[in-house]
Amino acid sequence: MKKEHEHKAKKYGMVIDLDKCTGCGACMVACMAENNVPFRADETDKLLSITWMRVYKLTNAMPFPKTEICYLPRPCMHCEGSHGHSPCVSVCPATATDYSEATGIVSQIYTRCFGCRYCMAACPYHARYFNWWDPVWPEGMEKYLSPNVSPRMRGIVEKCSFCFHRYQLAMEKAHYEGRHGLEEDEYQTSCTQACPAGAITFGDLNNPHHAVYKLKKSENAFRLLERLGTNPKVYYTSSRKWVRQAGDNYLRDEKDNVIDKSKFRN
Amino acid sequence: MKIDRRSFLSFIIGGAAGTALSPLPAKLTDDLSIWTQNWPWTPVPEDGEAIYADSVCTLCPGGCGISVRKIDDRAIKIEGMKGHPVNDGGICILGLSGLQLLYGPTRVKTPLKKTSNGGWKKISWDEAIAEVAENLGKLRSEGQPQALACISGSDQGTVPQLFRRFMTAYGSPNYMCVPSSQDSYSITLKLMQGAQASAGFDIENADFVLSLGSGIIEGWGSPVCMFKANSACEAKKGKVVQIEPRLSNTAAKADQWIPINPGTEGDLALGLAHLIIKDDLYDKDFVGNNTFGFDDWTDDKGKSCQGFRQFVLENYGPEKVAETTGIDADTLTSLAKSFASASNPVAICGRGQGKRPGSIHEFIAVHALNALKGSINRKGGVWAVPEPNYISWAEPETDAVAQKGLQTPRIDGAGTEKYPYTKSLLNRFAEVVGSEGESPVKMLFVSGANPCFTLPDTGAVKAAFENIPLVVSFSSYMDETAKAADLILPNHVFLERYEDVPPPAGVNKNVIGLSKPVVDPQFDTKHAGDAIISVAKALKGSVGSAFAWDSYEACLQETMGDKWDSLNEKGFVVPDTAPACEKTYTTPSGKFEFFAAGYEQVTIEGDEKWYPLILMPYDSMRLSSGFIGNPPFMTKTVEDTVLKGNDIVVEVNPLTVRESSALFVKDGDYAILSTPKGKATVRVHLSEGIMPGIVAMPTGLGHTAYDEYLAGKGTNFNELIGPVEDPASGLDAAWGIRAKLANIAS
Amino acid sequence: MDSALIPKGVRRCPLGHFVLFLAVVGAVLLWGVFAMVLCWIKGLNQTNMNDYYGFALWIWADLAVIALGGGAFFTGFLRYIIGKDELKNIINYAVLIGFICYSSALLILAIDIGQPLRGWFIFWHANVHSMLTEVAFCLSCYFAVLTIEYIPLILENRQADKVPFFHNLSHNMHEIMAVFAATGAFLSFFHQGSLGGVTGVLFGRPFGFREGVFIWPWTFFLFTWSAAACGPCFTILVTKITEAVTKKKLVKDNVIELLAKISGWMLLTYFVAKTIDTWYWASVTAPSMGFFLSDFYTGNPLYGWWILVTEIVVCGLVPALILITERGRKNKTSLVVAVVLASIGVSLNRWVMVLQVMAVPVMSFDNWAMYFPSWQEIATTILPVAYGIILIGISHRYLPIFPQEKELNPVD
Amino acid sequence: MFPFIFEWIWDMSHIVFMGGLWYALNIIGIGMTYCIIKAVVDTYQGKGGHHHDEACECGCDNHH
Repeated sequence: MKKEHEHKAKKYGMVIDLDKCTGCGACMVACMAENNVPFRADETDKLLSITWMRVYKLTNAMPFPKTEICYLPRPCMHCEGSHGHSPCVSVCPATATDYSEATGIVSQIYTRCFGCRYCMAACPYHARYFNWWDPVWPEGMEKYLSPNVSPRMRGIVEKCSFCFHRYQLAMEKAHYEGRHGLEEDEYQTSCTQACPAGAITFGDLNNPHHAVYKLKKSENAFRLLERLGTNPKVYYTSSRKWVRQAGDNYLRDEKDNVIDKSKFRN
Repeated sequence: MKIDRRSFLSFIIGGAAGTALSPLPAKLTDDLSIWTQNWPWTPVPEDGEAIYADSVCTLCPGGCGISVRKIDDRAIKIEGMKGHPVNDGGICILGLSGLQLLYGPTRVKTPLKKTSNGGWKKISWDEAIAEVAENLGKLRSEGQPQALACISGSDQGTVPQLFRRFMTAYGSPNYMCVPSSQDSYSITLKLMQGAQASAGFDIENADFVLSLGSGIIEGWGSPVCMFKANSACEAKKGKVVQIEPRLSNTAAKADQWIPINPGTEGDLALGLAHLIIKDDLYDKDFVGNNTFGFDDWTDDKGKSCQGFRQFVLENYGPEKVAETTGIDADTLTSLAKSFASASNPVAICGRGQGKRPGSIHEFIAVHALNALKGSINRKGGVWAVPEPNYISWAEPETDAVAQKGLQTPRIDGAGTEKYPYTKSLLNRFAEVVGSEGESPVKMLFVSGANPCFTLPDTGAVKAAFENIPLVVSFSSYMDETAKAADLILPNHVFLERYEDVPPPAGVNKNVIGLSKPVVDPQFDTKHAGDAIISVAKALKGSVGSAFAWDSYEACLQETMGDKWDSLNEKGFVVPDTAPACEKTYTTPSGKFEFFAAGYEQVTIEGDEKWYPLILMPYDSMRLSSGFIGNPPFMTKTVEDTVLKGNDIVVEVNPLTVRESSALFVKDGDYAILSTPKGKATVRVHLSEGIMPGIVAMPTGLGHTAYDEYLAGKGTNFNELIGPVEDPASGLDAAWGIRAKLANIAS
Repeated sequence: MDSALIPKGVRRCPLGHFVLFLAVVGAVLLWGVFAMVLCWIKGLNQTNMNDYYGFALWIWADLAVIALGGGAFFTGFLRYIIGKDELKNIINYAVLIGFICYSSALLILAIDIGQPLRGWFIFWHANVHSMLTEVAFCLSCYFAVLTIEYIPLILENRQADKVPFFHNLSHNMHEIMAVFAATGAFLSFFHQGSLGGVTGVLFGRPFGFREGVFIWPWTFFLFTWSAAACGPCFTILVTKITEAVTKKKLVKDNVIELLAKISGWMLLTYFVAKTIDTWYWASVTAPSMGFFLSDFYTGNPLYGWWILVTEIVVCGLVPALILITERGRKNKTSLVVAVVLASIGVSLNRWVMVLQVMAVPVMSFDNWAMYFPSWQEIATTILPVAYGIILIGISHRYLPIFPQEKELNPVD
Repeated sequence: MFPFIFEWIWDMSHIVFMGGLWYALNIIGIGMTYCIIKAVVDTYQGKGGHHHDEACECGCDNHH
């Protein structure tokens, strides 16, 4: 059984259990700390704040006391589109972002990007961020920068990479030990690892032995904006109907009926 | 050749064309683009050998194990330690940001002495220790050792105990700790169970959690442990019901959120007790065999006393409780049913992160509810976790001066007849010291605490600090208290030092951890334990001889004895003695005791006529509101409905605005928030997730110290509220304050 | 003083006046240059763009000037390929306006990208699937063509023409100009289209996304069409403004009317196509993604139904009807009204296809995002206008731009 | 842009797109080269050396 999957193309993805997510923000900081994300004195303009992982606060828009809140962590969706035709990869004029057929990860080549921001216009999830400023760390703080991820320069776009450097390190280690594939726990993203509520599960969506394989098939599973055909690799599960409905846009008459998600799935 | 204009022009044009066709422009273009990829001002982190160093995080009392990823001698990332009994790989947002504290710009890099013009002068450690010793010696020679006070962030662990020991040897009773809801719980356990213990909650194994405002996933207790317990409880289809006026994250995640009129939580507990008793749903076995005071009883003198049963049946009927709490009778009934029908229900209290103590009456009422269902010292219930006993130093010898000093009454009145069980009353500090006139405190040590930010009525606290002739701070950071100090003896930060970590707060886990140096000290700092030992030694005499250890590390090693090796190796030990299995009660009756009187609501400050609204604080995982200031990463995650630019945002129900005649604001508008204690300009966020009439303000903002990433952002809630003394314990029981919101112009 | 440079047989204002004019416009130009340098040195934090508005004023300006500069390719197409010979009397000016528009567009792009020094990666590491790559290639190629079309004009300056080599070069370029013009038209059809495609392919943005044929969304064709329709209108508008400023008639009415008539019919057919496109998008494309048309035009302070009506009816149908009727285009006022409306219309269309696309929330829990440009963005957008005015001023003064000027304004 | 740059793939999209591009570039390049060379030759043949502006003896309509 195992051998079969070793050579099959991987499709790394996530399943985030919104029932478990507490909105604590640990994933956001785990990501920033892992990926040398810079910060500035004022980060309250969220349209200028680089957060590869951003936790959105959703409400059901009901009046007090029927109000409900749900937190929704949003990494890069690593959209597959149809056959790797993800919204952003296809538009990048300089081939600075790429869809890997081997892992399903959408990469961003910082030294290639020249900052046209077309990919940002293309991404409906706002998962892409532009370096409007030079990254500056207060004196001494650059000591904690990780050598595994290069700090980005001003004027280019960056985004979540599913901690691709961790994949590379794990692969190197496996190769050194004479193995071909990776165990499920050998490659986990920083946010998955940090989540104190255990809401995030990460793995190969193509591998039936990985937890994500089963979780994504839950009847409560949905993805963001499936109807657009972006074919994202981040799944969410929620036991609450309004949350599942918030994942996409529906016309009024559709919303009243039971939504058959499979209709929008490709 | 004669150069005329034509040939000159030809030369220029030809030259330009030649250069353009040469490889030079292409090379330059390429080089320029390569330069943009390696801008010298964009740092390139150095590579090296990657290793992991394990330790324990001490940024909060959570006691989580951490694994620090290092490249050579640089710490580059903090991760949760897999297999640690408290957090098993999970980690909170503050722990993750720890390296920003280690390498951050607000660290105090050397001992500092305040100059006469308010600036700072760098001094050597020898000078600093000598200066402190000299002043201490003077005070002692004047026969006033009790004029030395000490504020410690905690009471447990070797470092606080060294400070306490110092105070004893020196001769001052005025050792004070920063209070929290754990103090209220301890008193509750003392009163009802006779136990000298802290409360631990087995949320993980509970199948019904009734939380009266406790932020289970807002950082209450040991945050990561609670997160995991909450997830585990939910995974087992356990129910969580959150009772509080605001839709906090805990409320949002709970199975049910029931808004309640704030301050009436105790009434709710008793109302539920009423319904449970009335319907005979309580645990008759437990109540019958293990409790006292449930039924009416007769005292020694033959006087008949009302029991708890009769008391609640008479006074806490559902209609009355519905009116007080604002929760309708049907909801009360179904809530009582669900609580009573669960096999392992637990009721908890202590609002938000539990950083503030509260009304003992409320705690007792809630604890009585647990007793009704027998959820005491059993799986899924409340455990009386005995205070750790691994520190067994011989009592210090005291000389005559010290003995005399120790006999003077504590300045805060804790432990007196009025408040026999209260250990310290820091909430009285500002009042006792006063802002003018002679202060009873001539010298103050502050270690592991930032009272100039975290104590209510911060303005008064700061004024009191001004009134103390010599304040010595042991802070690693230039926080508000350090800024107000006269001398700073900077401690190592947690990643640079050894320290024992007592069992975490609010958890029924008996784990002792060891925080180990992960990196070398970055600056000229000294372990606070070493600093206090050095000061003692410099004082010589009985004070010096009370500290026989060569260093803090030697002291720690000796204290831990045979546990040291395994602590050093694994980072934690789980003592063999099972936690608090003493089902015996050391109360006068030898049983769990119910109380059938009192139960008064705490009246908050302010006149409703002038202040029609109620201001309440709310805690968030993304804002560190305690001793540690928010690191930049955490501030970055703060939503713009909490902080916008430098403005704090308060939550208000749209109805509050609609019904107010003085307030006309849209979402995001400015308003003036005033309370009897102070005034602040705020922005208003209209939210349906809060009860009308309440204004909710985040805690942890409004720092005046620290760096540009924190200073000046928002308003400190503590500046708008003052302490309200709890009649039973003397501890601060204020859960809010009356307030008014008005338009800026009016 | 500069009379030796001025074409023979025409009258020009005194040099002093001209220098004063240059100084005034030059000051505006310098303001723009200052803002541009700020953006280059300090980075794009000088703008009010953000992560929701990665495309903003500048990209609009780019799209708009290229659409307005469309007069060059379409007039060239009509003159050289279709053979509308009268248009030779306005083609020079159309080329000049085109040249200004395209050079401005390239300049703005050079400011707009975050790493200008790496801008050439778009060619070197070209991703052929990206509409922007197509834009960049066609835009720069066509700019080369416009330069080639503009060079002979410069060489016809009285002094330059005296140099035999220049005279011969200019002559030879004229000889094969049709080849260049055809190449230019070919390139233009593509890049005007790909600019439309830039938004049209964004299947993550239901407001901008359009279905289409093969790899081209409908906006591809609509953009080419609208540029062909409105570009000449802008040429007419600038000609009329130049005539007003110089207080001379420069192009004969029959030439203008011919161009106006063609534009009118182009605009009318464009109006029909755009209406069909909008209807199909509103009733099929958007609903399939879960959006009602009203989702795009309500719930925000700016983008209401008015913008749709203004763009399609007021600035589309109305000028089209004016221009196709003989009375409409013969009446000076109504002609100017029509070309002004058409120019506004195409600019508004480009605004909607850039800015409104960014403003509309896509995730159900997202919000409308509004934007107002910073002064640096405004200054750098006005910069090309100042540059254009200066170039027109100089070109008009020293080059024989308008072949009919001498005949219409005989010097006594 | 060139086959020797590593992203280059010999697929339909590259052939069509780059084919079109190089076609246009070649026309522009060859056209301009032709004009310049012919102008140089013409100049050496003594054409265009006149100093009158009114009518071009080669009969071109440069001025219209």
